[in-house]
Amino acid sequence: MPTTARAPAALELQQVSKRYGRVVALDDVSCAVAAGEAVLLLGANGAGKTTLLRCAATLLRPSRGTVRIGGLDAATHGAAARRRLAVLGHESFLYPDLSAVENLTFYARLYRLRDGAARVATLIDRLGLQGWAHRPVRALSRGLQQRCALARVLLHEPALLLLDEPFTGLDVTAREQLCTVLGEVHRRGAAIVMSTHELAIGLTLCRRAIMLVGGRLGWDGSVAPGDAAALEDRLRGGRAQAVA
Amino acid sequence: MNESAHLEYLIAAYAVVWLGVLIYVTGLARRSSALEREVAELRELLAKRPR
Amino acid sequence: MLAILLKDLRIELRTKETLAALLLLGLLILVVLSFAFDPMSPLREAAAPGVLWVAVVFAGTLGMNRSLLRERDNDCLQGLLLAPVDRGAIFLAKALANFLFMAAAQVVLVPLFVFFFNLPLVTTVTRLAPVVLLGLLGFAAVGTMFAAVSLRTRAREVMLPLLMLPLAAPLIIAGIQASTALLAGAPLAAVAHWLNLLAAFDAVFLVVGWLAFEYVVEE
Amino acid sequence: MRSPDLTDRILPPAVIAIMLAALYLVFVRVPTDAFQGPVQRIFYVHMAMWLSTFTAFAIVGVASLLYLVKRTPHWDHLGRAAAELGLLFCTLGLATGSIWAKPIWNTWWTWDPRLTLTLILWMIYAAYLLLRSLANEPQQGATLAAILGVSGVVDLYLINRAVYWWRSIHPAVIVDRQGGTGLADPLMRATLIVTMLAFFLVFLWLLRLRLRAARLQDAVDDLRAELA
Repeated sequence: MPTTARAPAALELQQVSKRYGRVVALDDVSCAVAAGEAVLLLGANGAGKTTLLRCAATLLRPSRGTVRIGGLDAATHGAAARRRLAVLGHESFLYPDLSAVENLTFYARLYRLRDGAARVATLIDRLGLQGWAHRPVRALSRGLQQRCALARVLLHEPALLLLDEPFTGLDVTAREQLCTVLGEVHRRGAAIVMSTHELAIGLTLCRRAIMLVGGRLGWDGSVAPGDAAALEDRLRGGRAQAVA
Repeated sequence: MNESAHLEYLIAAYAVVWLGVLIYVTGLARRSSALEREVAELRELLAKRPR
Repeated sequence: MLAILLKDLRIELRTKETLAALLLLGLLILVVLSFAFDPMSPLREAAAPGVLWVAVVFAGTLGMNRSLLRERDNDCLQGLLLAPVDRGAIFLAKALANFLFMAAAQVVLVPLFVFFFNLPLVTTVTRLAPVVLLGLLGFAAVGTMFAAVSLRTRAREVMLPLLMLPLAAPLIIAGIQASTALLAGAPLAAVAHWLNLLAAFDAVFLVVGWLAFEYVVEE
Repeated sequence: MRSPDLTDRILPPAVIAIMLAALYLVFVRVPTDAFQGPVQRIFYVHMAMWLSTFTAFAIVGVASLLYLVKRTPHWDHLGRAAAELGLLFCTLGLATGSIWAKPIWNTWWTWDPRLTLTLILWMIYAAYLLLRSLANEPQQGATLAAILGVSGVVDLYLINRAVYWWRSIHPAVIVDRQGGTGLADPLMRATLIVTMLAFFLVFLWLLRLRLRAARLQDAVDDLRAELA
């Protein structure tokens, strides 16, 4: 996957390995996600999906190999690389004692956004959080907290969105809303790397899938919305063969 | 300066030092030999069960 | 970096957890230590600075554990680590926040100390202020770093004092010695060497914290 | 490292030879101190413990720094082994110090600056080893211990200053840092040097044994992982 001449790859992993003592979480993984591309990250539990996402988010330092975000090497330009990416995981990263607005204003200041207040306001409206904006996050439901977390992720308009099982624990309406918002962000040019077990929803967004098998790159190819079943049995089988 | 009383202290001091070193060395030696035995056993197991 | 500090202050003003903990613990230790001295004996006067510093040190140690807990729920620490800020700045913000909380607690504790040991209020406060503040800064620096370290061990509460207090020995010795001299009326110049030691301790552990925090938080 | 078998061959006999010489000098040849009588001979072994303790803690500091930078297991092993031995010699140093203080000043513990410094260091390195055992994962424990190792060495000078200013009274006979060894007789000085060298070699020898044990432990873990 050569980096397109126009813009550096949103995310590029070169021979990335990660060892915890003797346990090898990632083994010599190389792949690239072009600017604006949406990729589905597949693999059984413990295959290294979360480790890969955390290395991409500069939260984890790879034992070997380099991680580049928008052309910036994460090891040397960590701070600048982090300005370009955002992570949405199970946890919301929001302070329970602060309200949604206070949390978002804090993150706007942390990312040193000049028009912070305006962005917070538009995101609150866009995600329908007006009613709960001033109540402490502690008091909000899981679905609402996830929406606030989504607002936090979109605040600094990242070029790369890293999503680790974003749909778990959400009800149907929350899932649909998350899916539509991700679709909008993707259409506006943000690259997405999403690890999820809900293949059906994932395939509506992503045209390409990468499968990790035991920490190694098992398979990397394009996928169409109808391939959910085929991907399902590949996951169980874990064999690397071409899809349709 | 009552000479005799102090000799026990002198002996005690050197005894403490030697005891300390001795205890540590025996502990270390026992641990090392146990590890060596374990390495030998594991190697044997590995050899018997070729991949 | 300022954003993190302001955020901590805002949360603290709302919940007042750490401040309450520091105050009550300080008061408790002051009272318990007072039992150690027969109220009538002259020894009580001589031990006054020691009692104050022991209260400051132990209340600070127990309060310090609280400061990083705030980042644990909802995994907010990762939120900070994802910010386009280098990890040393997060350490400095947390250390300054801890310093301010402990200083705020002293605003109440020192008058109480004066009340228990019936010392002249104004002169004691003005004399002790520089020493206590310098001491608290160093304490916040070494405390914040090792609170982060002890968070990653199984026995968190026990680990922090064990890691921090031996290293803080020079701070405690300098603090008590300088306070004793100052309370006995010595001019500031007479304790200059103790103050320099405190300042050096602050500088050393603010720098070590800045550099080492990256390794403390990494997986 | 140097060729292992050569050192392994010459080190043990050398240690035994020098140790015998030291014992011979201490118990037979060296003149008895005029004021303290024979008990003054504890001084030689006490100082020997002091040297090994400080070398050990310096090694811990350097090994910790290198481990943080390089992340190779070797520096982690060295740091741990040096800390363990540092603690051992530190304990023996404190013991001999107090055994010596009893007949001279009739108290088991004196807040002599050097003894206080040794006590504080003892606590730091006890915490170092405890930290390693209580960390959530061994690899994390190594990093956290390395940070304490570096902080300990960096803090050393500050503790030293604080303790010396705090306890500025200083018994003449014990070695004061600035001056010479405070020993008049050249034979006494020679005995001191030989004893210190003897115990220093014991320290190095134990360090090598401890490192070998650490490598063996790694080998066992590797084999076990392979078998799993």
